[in-house]
Amino acid sequence: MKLFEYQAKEVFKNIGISIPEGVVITSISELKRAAGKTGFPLVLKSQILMGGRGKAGLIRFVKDQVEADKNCLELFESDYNVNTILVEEAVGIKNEIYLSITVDPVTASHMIIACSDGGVEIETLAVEAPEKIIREFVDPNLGLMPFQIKDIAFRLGLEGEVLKKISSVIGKLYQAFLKNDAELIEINPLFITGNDDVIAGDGKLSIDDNAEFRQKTYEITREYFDSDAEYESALEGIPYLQFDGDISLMCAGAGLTTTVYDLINYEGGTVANYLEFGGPNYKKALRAMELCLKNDSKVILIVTFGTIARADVMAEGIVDAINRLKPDRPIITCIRGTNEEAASKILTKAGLVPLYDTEEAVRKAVSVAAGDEL
Amino acid sequence: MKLFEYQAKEVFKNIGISIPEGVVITSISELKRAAGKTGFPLVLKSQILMGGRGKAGLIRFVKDQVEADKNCLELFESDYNVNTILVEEAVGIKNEIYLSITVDPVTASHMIIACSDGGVEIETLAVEAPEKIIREFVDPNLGLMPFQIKDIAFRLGLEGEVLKKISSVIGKLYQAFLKNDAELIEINPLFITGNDDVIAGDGKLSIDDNAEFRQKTYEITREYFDSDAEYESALEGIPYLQFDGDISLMCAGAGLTTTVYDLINYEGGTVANYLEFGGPNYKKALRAMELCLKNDSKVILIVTFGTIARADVMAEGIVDAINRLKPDRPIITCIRGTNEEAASKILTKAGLVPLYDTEEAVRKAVSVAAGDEL
Amino acid sequence: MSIFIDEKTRVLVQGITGKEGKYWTEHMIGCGTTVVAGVTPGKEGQQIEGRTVYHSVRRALSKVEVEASMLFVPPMFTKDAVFEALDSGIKKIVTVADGIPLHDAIQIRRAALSVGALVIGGNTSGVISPGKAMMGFFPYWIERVYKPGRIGVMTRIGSLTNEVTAMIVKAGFGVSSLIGIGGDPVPGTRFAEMLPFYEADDKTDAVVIIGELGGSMEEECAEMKRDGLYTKPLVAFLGGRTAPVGKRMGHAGAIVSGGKGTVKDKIEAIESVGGKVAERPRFIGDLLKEVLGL
Amino acid sequence: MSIFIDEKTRVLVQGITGKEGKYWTEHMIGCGTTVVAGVTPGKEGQQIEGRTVYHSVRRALSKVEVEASMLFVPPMFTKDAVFEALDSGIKKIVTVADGIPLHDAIQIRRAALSVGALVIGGNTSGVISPGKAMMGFFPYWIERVYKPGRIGVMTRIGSLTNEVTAMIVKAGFGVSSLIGIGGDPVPGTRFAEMLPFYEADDKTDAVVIIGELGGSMEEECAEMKRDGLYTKPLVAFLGGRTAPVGKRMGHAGAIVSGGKGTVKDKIEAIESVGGKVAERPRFIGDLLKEVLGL
Repeated sequence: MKLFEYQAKEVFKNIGISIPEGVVITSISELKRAAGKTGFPLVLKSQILMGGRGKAGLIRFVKDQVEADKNCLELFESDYNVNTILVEEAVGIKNEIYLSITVDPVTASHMIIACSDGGVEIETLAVEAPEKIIREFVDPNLGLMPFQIKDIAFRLGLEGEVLKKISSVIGKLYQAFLKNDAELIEINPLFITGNDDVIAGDGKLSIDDNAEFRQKTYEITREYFDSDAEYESALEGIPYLQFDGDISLMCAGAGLTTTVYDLINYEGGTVANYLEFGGPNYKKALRAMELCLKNDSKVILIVTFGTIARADVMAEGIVDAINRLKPDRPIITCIRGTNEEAASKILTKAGLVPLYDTEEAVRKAVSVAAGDEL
Repeated sequence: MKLFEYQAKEVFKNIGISIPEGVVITSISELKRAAGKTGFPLVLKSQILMGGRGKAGLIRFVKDQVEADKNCLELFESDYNVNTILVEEAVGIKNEIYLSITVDPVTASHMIIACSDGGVEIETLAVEAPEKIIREFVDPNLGLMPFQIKDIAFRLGLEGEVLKKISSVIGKLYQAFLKNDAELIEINPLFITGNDDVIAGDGKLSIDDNAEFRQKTYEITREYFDSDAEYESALEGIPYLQFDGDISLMCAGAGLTTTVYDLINYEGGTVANYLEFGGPNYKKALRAMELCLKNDSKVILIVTFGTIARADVMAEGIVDAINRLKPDRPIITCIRGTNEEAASKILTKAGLVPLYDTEEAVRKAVSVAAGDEL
Repeated sequence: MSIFIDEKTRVLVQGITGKEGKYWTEHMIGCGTTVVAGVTPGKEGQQIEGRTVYHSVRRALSKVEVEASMLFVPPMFTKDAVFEALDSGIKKIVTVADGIPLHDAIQIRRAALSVGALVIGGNTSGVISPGKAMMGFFPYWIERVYKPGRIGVMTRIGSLTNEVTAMIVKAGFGVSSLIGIGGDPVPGTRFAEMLPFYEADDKTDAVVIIGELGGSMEEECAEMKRDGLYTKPLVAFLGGRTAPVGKRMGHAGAIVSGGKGTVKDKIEAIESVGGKVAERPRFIGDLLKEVLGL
Repeated sequence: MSIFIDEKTRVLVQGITGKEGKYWTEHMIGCGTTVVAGVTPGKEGQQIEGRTVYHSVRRALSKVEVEASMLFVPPMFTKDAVFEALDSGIKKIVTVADGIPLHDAIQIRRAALSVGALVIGGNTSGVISPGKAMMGFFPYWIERVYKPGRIGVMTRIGSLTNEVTAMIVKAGFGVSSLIGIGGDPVPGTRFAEMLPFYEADDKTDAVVIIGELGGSMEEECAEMKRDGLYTKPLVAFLGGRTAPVGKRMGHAGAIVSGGKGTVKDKIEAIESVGGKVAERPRFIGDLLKEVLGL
């Protein structure tokens, strides 16, 4: 689960990493009080999960109340689904550092990444100045050792008070990484102020969903998602991505769904939604079809090739869903795997024409979406 | 630093290991109130660090207030320097387990020791029933894994609720072992009650002195020591053991002091005190001699063979101490090592007759203690 | 010779008394696997499919010889179960658990590396040497998918495995050994680490890898080939060629990050060392014929 | 050949700018040791005894070749410094720190074992090959103690080392290589682990170990001899024969626990494999003559 900036900063603050004075607001009526706390100039930071907020104009520096009101309104009314704004003091910056921690699957290490060119996205840095990127690998059984922290700090070219403070931030960020079962924790930029104070200018924290059982759980709200459908399916636990094409995918298994997505694109078709009802969800055909029907898609394409996700159970679920939901668009099935013969009978009996070859099913869906008959 | 039973139990309680209802008292006037909390029957447990308290009659089970008063008084007035008594409820016991954690220097592991015959000292068990002793080695970098806990519990022959509860105790005891930088943490016996409750019947916790900087510090009080002299020298940071022979040792280096101790015994002499003023204490000749002079010893034997502990500095300190303290007994020196020539001159100038062979010095000390002339 | 497992490999099943454990133990035996015992704490003495259940791996190993362990253990207990198997010196471990915490997975792989063990998974269907033995849950009874043969298969993607393997069989080939590396971001063992076994296997003529966007496992295979550590033909099918950047489409491991791990990168890496990449599952057969000179 | 260090061994000094570091670096150089650089975080660019100081071990090793590292680092930072040296692949480390926390010491030894490094100490004077080189703080200038020769010495007890070595020299022998294992309960390296080096050393005719009550290091040496892994003569001096049981006389390592580790046990173990134990330091010379047939 990806946290919003303000949530990540709360984690930073709790572990002793300085953050700018800031107030979270969800309506313009709260702005004045917030500004009273931060003073002017201040920064209005839209709390959405999309990257590149600066470029998209979703972060605004304002000098006074008039500017603040105007910009705040613009942000709340933008197309980006901005429901929350972090109102922050504008920090006087001397320097910016990039700092993050993630895992390295190859060496089975925690990996700290640092760069003296903060404020730039790491993807950009990786392309433009790979030699400036510092990587430090940490044995998860030993944890981050002080000598490694010092080495990172020296490689960043730091010294004196700033070296000490950033060393402390690195240590604390690592603690936060562990404590939160983080996939990624990032401070970019980490500000160094004129007074050599070290303050987290931004914050990213992505918590491993698999570790939810031992982590603080954040309530899943609409704000985390780009669309209502994605929000709704997340509540259901069904992986779902919204697109705006013609074909609703209702497939079992992430890899197979991705491949069907590819094949549709190869055939010149367009995808309305990616929906994966495999694994623990294979009995949720009804709910899956409901989600697909919310789209303006022209056809629903069902592809599975399951083992535990039994073909006959899925076929029954699909037939049941059709009976209940009476879908207004054609349905193409390509159901294989354990008990595929039984599945075939169930589908045929229900009046469907089951297919058994993925590509054939894809071609059919693309042609139907283009207006051909089923 | 070895903790008293009641302190160890406080640690257990804080980490969630059950302990009997108990009250610590330091005078008989507190007994009635304590008994009000525990009820009768109760146990009076003398809080001293010596092992074998049961055999020495320092733990008393009493049925009523009359018995309690009588026994409590006896304990406070015993020869064992009992200043504190733990008044505890008497727990109804079905079974007793031995459980401890220490380190294994050979494999560089934490070592959990368990035995289904609790209540017996592990040294006795090791001799009498070594096959019953369960040892589990823990990689300090990985920590104690659940499967290891389960395995210990199964090897103890446990099942059901008791298995779960003791597993939990093992896990918590390991946490306490780590958190307290323990050299040894022990619950012996660990009670299993008629209701299958699991309660620490006794507690030992020895905290690594070298880790004091990162540990809660317990105030050093007289109660931790067998004698005033040992207490006083501990406050000074000078290793000291009280004996009751004729020769005060004032040597530098633990191993050398121990060897001088052996040599005195070989020669038929007796040691008044073991005192080691080497290492960081090598400039503390004055204080060391003061401590030696508190004994009824007949001679002070000074043996050193130092490197960093410079012979000349020690010689100067000794001469200074003699001038100030004007000792009433002969002093024999065998000072060697870095700058030994200078040391020799300093001692000779002060009227001493420096020796250079340890055995010769020991023989001299023994003969002087026996009444011969210096 | 087979990779990882054959009909003689003595397999322990951890978590044998659970619903999944029971069900798939039966199928593993049905497939030819030599299951010798099971483990479930607290269930010692029970019998599952005629195999004795023990409290712990150590207790099982004090009674029977074991070469490999199959874990049907929930994700949150998987780390402990893997370490328990490693503790007893078992060097081949398969875990099908879907949902192992990332930080556990890192420690599992670290431990496997440090003792030279192969931990396959999690989030995998396991391993199968068709016609001989299986650890995990493969629908080996679907003959048009799991036909024995001379093509080695490695996959990151459970749901695509049946699809692609069916195409290999349809083209007239069969499978020698199939290793499901698993779809997690940090699998216990990586493609490249299995390649030397296929290289040495006289029953394998070529290897097909089933990969997808994200990570660097396919690139590592290309490196092995470039360095001459793997010399047999290499064919790949890769999902997610047209996947939108930055979206997490399915597996947590399948996300392009830091500009790395696009399918385009992977194709270039594989083709640059003479490997072939099939645009569609259907093309796998033709590519195999091409590289094998058939 | 010498054990651990000779005049060609390239030595790094961690903590070189501290008072002790400076002082003993000078003496190490004076003794013949090839000190090539120093490390103190934040002091890069300084010169100590003509050697350049670096911020970190990695930075030093990017400039100079290093074979061994000498640590003059306070006990509470020793674990970090040892791990820093190990991280750079240094396989010989000496730490003189007195007061390393027990739980740190366990991790230090564990790390050393896992990469096959020799960490000598803490709580030791270090190692010396008289006449060639020294790491630590030995008063090599006292010739009646540190005379070169053909007797290997290993010691757990700093303060007794001068005493016993003087007796070896007095008897007409000299020292080939002396390793101060250190007096802590968990030293980084144990006696028995050094014996194979003495066994292989053509400059060593016999080994003297200086031990004391507590622990099992002397018994482990006896085992090595029994198992034929060490075949040269073995002579021991052991302190604490008459020490009262249960009292901690000096070193934390020197306490009899669980009925094990008495000097009596140790003597029996050593003598049972043909080793000799000197009751007094003075007897060492005669025993050496006896075992060497002189």
